[in-house]
Amino acid sequence: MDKTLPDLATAVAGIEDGVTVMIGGFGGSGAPIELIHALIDRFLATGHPRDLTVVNNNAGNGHVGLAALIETGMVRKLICSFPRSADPVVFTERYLAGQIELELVPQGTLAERIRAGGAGIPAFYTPTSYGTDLARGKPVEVFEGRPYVQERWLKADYALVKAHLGDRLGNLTYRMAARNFNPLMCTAAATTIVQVSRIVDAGAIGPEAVITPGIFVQGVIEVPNPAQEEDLNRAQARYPEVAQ
Amino acid sequence: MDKTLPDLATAVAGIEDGVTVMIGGFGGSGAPIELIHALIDRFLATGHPRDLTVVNNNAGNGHVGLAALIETGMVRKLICSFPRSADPVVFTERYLAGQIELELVPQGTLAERIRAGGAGIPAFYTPTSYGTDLARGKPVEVFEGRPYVQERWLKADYALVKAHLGDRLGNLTYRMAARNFNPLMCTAAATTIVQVSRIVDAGAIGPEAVITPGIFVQGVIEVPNPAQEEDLNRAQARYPEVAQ
Amino acid sequence: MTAKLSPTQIAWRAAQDIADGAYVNLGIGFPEMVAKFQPPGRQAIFHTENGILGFGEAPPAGQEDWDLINAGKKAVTLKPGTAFFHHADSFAMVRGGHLDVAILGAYEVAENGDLANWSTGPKGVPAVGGAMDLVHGAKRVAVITDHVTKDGKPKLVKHCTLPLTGVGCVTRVYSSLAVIDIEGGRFVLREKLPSLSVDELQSLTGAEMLVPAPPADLIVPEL
Amino acid sequence: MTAKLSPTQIAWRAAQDIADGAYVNLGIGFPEMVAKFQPPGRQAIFHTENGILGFGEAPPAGQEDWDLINAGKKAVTLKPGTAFFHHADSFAMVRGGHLDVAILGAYEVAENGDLANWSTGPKGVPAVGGAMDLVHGAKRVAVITDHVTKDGKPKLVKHCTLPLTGVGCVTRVYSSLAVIDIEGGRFVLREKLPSLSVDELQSLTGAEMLVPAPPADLIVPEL
Repeated sequence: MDKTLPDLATAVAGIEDGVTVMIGGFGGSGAPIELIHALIDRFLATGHPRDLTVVNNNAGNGHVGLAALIETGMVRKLICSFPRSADPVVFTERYLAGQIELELVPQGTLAERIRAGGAGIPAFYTPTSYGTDLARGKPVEVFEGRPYVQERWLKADYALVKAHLGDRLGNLTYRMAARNFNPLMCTAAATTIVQVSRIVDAGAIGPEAVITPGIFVQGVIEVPNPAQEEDLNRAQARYPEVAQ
Repeated sequence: MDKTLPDLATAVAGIEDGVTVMIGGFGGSGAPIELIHALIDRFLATGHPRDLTVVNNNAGNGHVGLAALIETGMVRKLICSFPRSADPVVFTERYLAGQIELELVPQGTLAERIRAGGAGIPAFYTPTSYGTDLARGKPVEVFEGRPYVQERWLKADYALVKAHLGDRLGNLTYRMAARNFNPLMCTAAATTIVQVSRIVDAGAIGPEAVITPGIFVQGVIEVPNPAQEEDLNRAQARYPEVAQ
Repeated sequence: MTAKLSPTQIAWRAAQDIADGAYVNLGIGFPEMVAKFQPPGRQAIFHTENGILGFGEAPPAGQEDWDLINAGKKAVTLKPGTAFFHHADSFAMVRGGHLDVAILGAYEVAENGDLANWSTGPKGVPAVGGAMDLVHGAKRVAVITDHVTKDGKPKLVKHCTLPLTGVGCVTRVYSSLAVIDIEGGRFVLREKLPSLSVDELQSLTGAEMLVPAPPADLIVPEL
Repeated sequence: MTAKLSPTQIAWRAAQDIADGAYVNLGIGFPEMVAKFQPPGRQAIFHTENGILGFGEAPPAGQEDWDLINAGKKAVTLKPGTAFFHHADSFAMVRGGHLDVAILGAYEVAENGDLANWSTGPKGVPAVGGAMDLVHGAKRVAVITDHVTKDGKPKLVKHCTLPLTGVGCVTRVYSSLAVIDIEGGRFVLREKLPSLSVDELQSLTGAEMLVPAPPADLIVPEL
């Protein structure tokens, strides 16, 4: 068994119109920029995929990565906790123009809903959001005298994830706080595609050092020296390079 | 801040009659034998603690560790998934004589209930046990056409845990599959006491290698060369050494 | 008594259906033998409830490490690519539908896929372990079992009489006499020992078997 | 306009109540300043939602590692004992009650402890982040805020008018004029600027303050 993929185009080739795609990262840390840009390339070449529902903690920054994905018009709906950033202009304009739907979810609830999706737990109760606008329409139950909101699992057709090392079985490590949502999203998608800085032999990642076991990963693509969103934005990069 | 404890007696000194104690391990792997034996020592010297509710995957093996704790009569109730072992005579006799209460929980549900206790989730839904005797009396809800059983969190007053390395802030690593329930129990107890093979300086465990972050740990005690239940049982050991 | 497959031979047959790269959980005891019989060129990745993925065979006697055991508390070994994780992550793999196959033993299997394999009734000490999680988690839940009990009673039944492990969860039974699928709430015969007629097999089975096509011969090497 | 504490001074005051070894989450923006003012001999351990415990101060400009950031997306540094974990484990720490203190900003705080700090109404793009989790997770939820809005309206109110972040969650407010506890659904004055009378403070506060004992002087260094 070998889960390595030959190139970025192949990695994102299966993503169809209308599917739900989880995209890892918190701001720029752990954001799979190259996979996102490969998806944009495919859209620019073929017109697909479109009408995507994207799950990410944020809504992109500047004109690269997730922001660029939104800017191309591929994203119908965004599920996130914090659609603000240093430069949120792309999402903000689309949202205020009614061109993109937003499901706002508290950050811990977003994380737990994704974990629940991966762990086969269709619903759970949390104190978070009780009594607020974000709990509207959700069942409430009292446990031990305290009210809790019922939240549902979140699953996806695809997850696009950035990790640090990956082996051919799909075992992964992450770099520092670039871990964030990535291991959770690996578990919650039917197909998880991971870009890693380096593909290593099975066994090169010690069994205690594995953060995402390979069972949660369907494809691994090596992207040495991946771009960091913060660096791209400081350089005022746009993707694709010629403005549309 | 320094969470290291001076000796085993101090480590278990706060455990009072009637409390719930989670004890880590799966069979002998990851079982905190020395902490358990220290608790037995205290009971033999003082008559306390007694009437304990113990949470463990199993019910002990032979006449050491958890089996010895049960044999002394300190345990009122056991919450576990699999009270069988190579030599389960202690629990079996007590149970069949009606001297110990048993709450049988499917293993994955036990793990998830403990995680929920640590994560502030009072209840969740699982397909596990639906339509079986172990779901009796529990609420059932249908999600996406499939029935699920509502399970409640499990929390404890104390967790007794075995880890491999620990630093003075309580950051922990585990040895191979001795990890099992230990990291979960750390999160679900008001007071978590951990025996480690070696206490190391803060920073000696790399930030990516930490499995249990120190926030979940209240006390760390160094027990070099900890006993392994399987070895004790092959040597037909009993604790305390003179049979009662 | 009719000729029948040994437990080892049943395990061999079950192993033939496991694809290369499949993620597999084998129940403790008899099902563990399935791991020995992977066809050449295929390598499954084995999961054990206590937090290991991709472990290897048992070590030689005397070389056990008791921190490296499977759910049956038997010593296993490391292989390149082994991963450790805690029990909640382990059952996230199970419950979350990430395993391709779980192979379990059975006291009884009903024609609707109900399984009873954890309790023989109110006597003794009950123990469930991970079985109830596995039957609702893996994409495919198969059973390996003698076709009848020691007393000659069918283990494939109309309705289970023993406490259930799971409802409607089993999709294939590898028995000592046959390979039987469960589809649409019915037993469907796929393979049987050549020495046994369909009628003979039916007489040892507690619910009607559908036979939509002539069953293949169940042929297993001497082991 | 009455003399008042600067944001930095409010942060200093809040820092004085953090015990040695406490696990603390500081909201993004203004509350992040609290970390700078730990009293000598005390060392809190800071948590950030994106999966770091025990991180250090900001690095010098130009030495940022953008994989090592806090919830406000600002670069931080490693310290001995730092740990990384994923977002679900991070919020298990929050929701599970493992943090000793969370310190957040506020648009409004009501006398029953309700907090509004995430939305100024239907205009613009709403964003909530981790605030709704933090207010129901930490053992102690404190707010640091100007006592009044830029327009001079009370931020400590009878009932919040803006969308709530959480119900009955705040237990202490460090304002630019006073330190006020919330107990039994009422504001209780503990400290105030010496230059301000209780009546003057009450006139700037949107609900009645209880004054069970003479308030201590709120004295903060020049910063």
